[in-house]
Amino acid sequence: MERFREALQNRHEYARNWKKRTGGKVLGYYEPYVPEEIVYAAGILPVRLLSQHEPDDVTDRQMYGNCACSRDILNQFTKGRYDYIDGLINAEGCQWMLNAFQTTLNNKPDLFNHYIFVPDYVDGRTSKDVMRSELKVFKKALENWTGKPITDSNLDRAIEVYNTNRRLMRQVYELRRADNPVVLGSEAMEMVLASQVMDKEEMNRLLRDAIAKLAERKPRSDTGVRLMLIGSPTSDVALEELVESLGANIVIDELCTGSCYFWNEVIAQSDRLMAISLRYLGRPHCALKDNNWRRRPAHIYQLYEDYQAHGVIIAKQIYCHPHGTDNPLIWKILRERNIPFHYFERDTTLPYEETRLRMEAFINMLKPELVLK
Amino acid sequence: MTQEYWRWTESSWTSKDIDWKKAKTITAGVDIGTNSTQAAIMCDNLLFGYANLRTGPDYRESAGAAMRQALGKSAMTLKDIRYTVGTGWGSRNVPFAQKTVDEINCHARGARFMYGPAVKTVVDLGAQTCKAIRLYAWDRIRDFMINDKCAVGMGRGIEVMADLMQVPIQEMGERSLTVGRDPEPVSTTCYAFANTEAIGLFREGYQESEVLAAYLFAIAWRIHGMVGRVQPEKELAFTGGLAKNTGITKRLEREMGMTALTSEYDPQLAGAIGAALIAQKMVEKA
Amino acid sequence: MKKQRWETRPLDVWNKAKEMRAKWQQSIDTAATERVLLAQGNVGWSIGFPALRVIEDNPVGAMMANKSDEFSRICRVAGEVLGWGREICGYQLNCWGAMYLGHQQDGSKFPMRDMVIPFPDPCDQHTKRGQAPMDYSPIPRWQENWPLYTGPQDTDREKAMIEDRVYCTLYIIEEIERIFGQKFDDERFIESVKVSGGIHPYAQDVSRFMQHIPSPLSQKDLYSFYTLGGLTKGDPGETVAIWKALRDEVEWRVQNNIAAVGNERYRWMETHPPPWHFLKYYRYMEKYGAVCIGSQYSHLMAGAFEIKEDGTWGPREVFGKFGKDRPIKTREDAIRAMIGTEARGHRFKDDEVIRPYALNDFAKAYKVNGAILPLWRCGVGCTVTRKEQGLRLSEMGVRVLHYEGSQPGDRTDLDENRLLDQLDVWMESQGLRKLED
Amino acid sequence: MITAGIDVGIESLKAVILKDGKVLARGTGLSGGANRAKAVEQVWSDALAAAGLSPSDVSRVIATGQGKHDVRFADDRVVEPVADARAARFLYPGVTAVVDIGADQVRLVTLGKGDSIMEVVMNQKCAAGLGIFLKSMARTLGMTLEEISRLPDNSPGDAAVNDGCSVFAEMDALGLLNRNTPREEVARAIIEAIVVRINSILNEKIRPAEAATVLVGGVSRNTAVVNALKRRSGINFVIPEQAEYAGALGAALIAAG
Repeated sequence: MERFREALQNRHEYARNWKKRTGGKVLGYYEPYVPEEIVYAAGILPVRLLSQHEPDDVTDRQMYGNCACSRDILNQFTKGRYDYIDGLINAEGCQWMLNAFQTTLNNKPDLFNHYIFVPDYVDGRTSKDVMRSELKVFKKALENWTGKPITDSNLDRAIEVYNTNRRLMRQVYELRRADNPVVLGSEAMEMVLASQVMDKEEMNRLLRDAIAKLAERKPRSDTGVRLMLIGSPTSDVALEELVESLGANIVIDELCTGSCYFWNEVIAQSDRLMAISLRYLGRPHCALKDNNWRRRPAHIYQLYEDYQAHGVIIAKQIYCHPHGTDNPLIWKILRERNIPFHYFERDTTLPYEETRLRMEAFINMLKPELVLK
Repeated sequence: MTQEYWRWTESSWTSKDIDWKKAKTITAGVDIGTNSTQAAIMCDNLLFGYANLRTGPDYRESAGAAMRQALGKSAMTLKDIRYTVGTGWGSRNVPFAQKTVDEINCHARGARFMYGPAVKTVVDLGAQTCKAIRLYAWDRIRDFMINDKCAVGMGRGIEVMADLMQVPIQEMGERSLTVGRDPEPVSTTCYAFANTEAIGLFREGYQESEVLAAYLFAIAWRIHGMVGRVQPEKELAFTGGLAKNTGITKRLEREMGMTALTSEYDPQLAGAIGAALIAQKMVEKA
Repeated sequence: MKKQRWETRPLDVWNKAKEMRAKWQQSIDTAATERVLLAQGNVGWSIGFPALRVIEDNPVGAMMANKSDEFSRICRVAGEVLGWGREICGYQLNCWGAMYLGHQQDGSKFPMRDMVIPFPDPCDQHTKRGQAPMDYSPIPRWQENWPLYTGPQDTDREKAMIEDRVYCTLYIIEEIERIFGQKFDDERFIESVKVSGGIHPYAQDVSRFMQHIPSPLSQKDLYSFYTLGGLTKGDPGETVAIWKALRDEVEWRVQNNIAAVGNERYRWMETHPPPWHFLKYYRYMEKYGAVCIGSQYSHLMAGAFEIKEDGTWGPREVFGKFGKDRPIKTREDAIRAMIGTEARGHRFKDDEVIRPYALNDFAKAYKVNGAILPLWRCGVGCTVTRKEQGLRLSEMGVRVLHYEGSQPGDRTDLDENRLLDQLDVWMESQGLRKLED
Repeated sequence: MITAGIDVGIESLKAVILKDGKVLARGTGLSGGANRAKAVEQVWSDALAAAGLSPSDVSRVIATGQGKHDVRFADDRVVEPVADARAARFLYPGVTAVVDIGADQVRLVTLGKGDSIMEVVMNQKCAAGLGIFLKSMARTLGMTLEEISRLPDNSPGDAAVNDGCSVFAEMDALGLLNRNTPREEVARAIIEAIVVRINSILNEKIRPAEAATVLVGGVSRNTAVVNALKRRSGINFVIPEQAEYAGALGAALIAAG
């Protein structure tokens, strides 16, 4: 477990070492719709750009009103934390991230960069075709950049590695359905986050023996209140650890940086690019792409049922408009189904005392007998 | 030094008629807020003494001071208190407490004690956070909301405003109510915005009362939006320091279309009293 | 105050424009009683359906903000209690707040939408827009794709995107026919596309005329016209006619040096909408003899412009070759043609969204001395890259002022007196004092 | 010729009476909310008394500051940055930029050739009220502003607080108190948060190499804040005597023509 935490906390060092070790290139990406398989097939390490909590006195120059994530990513670039990144990819998602992408490029114009258009009409009849053509363009761009072609066997291997990773993560999450899970919410979340900044093959090795070790582990005597976490992407497990310290456990999440990242696999077909585009269009929608058929509420409810949660925490980044816009529907659905939830906003820092107050109260609300315990 | 307009009056009281030696169980609750600290001592669910002081930089010290004042001149000592519960922002800094409980629970119970068991909606108007609590008919919390991030610190904002306006904080509410019709509120997002925007209104030739009205209406409106999220129902009770500011409560009542219950207790005590009541339950349980 | 340098006089066509906007507003309110479908959104082909009217929430929200601070405030909270935070676009908060309340400001019933066809748009909040009515009452929704990409131009890519949009649109039209059993009238649609193609030349002329010193129009005037044929749809013939009339009058004003601001001595530009409840800051700037020559946003109907090799300010051809120039016979041709023109609109928008240099050409072409770039906390599309653009403008010697607010339709965070102070500071620090007070 | 400048801030009033570039007298007081006009008159008569003058002796009075409209008897009004710039040029002819940190606003004025102003940058709303914030936190910590000013400048350890805005910072700072962090430590964390906000404004325009930056305004009196700001921004500010009177001084100089 510690190894995942290490990789996550020292992700910059990890990537630098990876470069030294393999002499390969590193691409940073902003959005969960970036087809990592293609990047990986080109022998490049795709790294998800995550925010951290460093005082930010540089981004006001170029940004206004951005969410803390996009802001801090630019902050880190400006301060050279990401000096090992050789290029940037953005697949159309949230506009703040598009902004971070563009603004970073204005500072560092010589970085390789590519923008992938992802249909807003995700379920549209013609969307998969335009997505595929975008992937084709992207593939070509990568080939021109690295100077070597991406063969079908490259793609097959990459797809295999990624599917394996997804399967393993599903295994970990499956453990959390137990009445007393052997794996804590914070640990599981660290695994997902780590797998977004690590080389997937190495990650899979680590995951395999982590899962083996988990099999021997004794579950906590009492999991306490089972919580579900939904809302804006996160880059750390502060919240998970907080609720665990209060005698509760987050058993399932519906975050772009969490379960949604690995939930569905690429279904193989001879047209690899089509297979990949279908995978990404078919992934659990992020709040922004959940446009016409509204899959999110159903997905959230199913997870809630499957993992027998007692209540839902909605943690939204300030100025995260996709989730802000989705709130009324999510609230409506949860209320209709009589699912208790607590909504709150987070920012660069997660104000410990205030959040503790909220979580304590919410947990006690879900399990009043705890008050007199 | 000039007058300290922001300073609100601290208070304490100890019962003379209750013979605490006869009491079966004596319990206490301490509520350390970011701005004020309350202690409440109860003998068999009767309020024996309380104190309401400004929180100092050392929370432990504040808790002790509040407790000392609540004990007052009575011969009671900490040893006589069977069980103490700490709550509030600094709940973990009550050295003599056996247990800490979250504010929401304490305020809910306190409110039902102070305003009667009919209370369905509790709005706690604190210095740092505002909370809306919705109760079932029986003692269980149905839903609660705490203000958005950008709305923190309204109470402290009002202290700052008292300074800038040079209006004693206790008089603010009354003075603001002297206007005929409320002007549009100033920025309802953040108290820092609201303060400067309100002061700026003088440029438009606003009177003091109008500026105060625009400012307090903004805060009331802000809270109104938050309270709406828990689907408030009668009976309504206001607790916390700002509950003493009629400029806010009257407007909030108007917007919510409800009249709040009244109580002979100091609304700031809700948390501490609730904590003491929980302490009582703990004793009974043992 | 001292004598004006140039003559000023109100626009003659202004009343006509007002009348047309009123008529449009009327047509929305009466849609239900006339047994006409009402769609949330804004698509050029809606006219093909005999009994379908489209409306975006932008104009509704803007109008509400402009009409009543109190009512829009109440509407915003109506949305807030259901879960919306304050970072949501004020247009939506106003418009859908009224939906939640069930009535409009005058107490009349809120016109519920029958379907949602969001105008594909770079702004995220637009993209997710129209979900409120769909979440509130079950109605179908079709989100057209909004193709956008950065980096070098790539014709293959653009072709694929256009094809996608064409088939998307065809598909949606079929779906509407299927679900609502309303026949799509190809002749009517094709005709309207041919006609409304005619708006652009006039609109482009109007834009060009505003390069003249003194400027014949100011931003305030533009705002009376720029939605005609776009957000506010009327009879195509009538719309083209008024644009022609406007064009002719403005040409005449230029020839006779009729000015928007009599003492014009300072020209400034904007980006994106103003605070609709506080338009008086234009008047305040006029006290300094400063005229606002508009923004790319208010020059919307002219489409995208660029500075040509010969230094003239001319329309930019983007996406055009994929449809605009071929003869319009079938529904598909018409859609291609429409997208050809629309896409240029998109193109300028995507410029504004992702290209920090977007404003520099505009500034050069209109000889502006300064630019006021509002920072809207709650409208991502209204704010994103605004600061970058400010930096680029000051690099070319244009003085930049940023002021802050929630969103054009939301007065919450706009400190009006602070804004006026900022304007004073901005002007006086450039050595200009008020000419009148 | 005798002239005067009056600076009406959101929190405090400043008056300067000037004779041929020599300051005859200064006056100050609280801004007084609704009674600002009265407060101005009080400060004005104090200053006159201190200079032993009667109003008629003063040939020109110019008002500045957010409440400049409340100086009924002013002959003219100028905006704050213009006054600041004038004062800074008077005190340090070679100056290239002025930073004014007051109770409510942070203002950066970059100076061009002659007496032109290149650019004025005001704090964003989320960075408003830093001076007020410092004061109210001092109150919470039970420290005087002097005590805070005397804090040694070693950057805080893990006691980092949110840089989003002073209100968020306040919340984090109060959290520190809850963990029994010594109040000096908390104060430093607060100062750091303030300095981050200020620096993000300076960052936009000043290159530390251009050393000739003058720092004025109430907060410039707070050594601890200034040291922290110097460290973070790398700018070596010059701070004039009576820096909080800069606005009023500038106005008086402009009045003298």
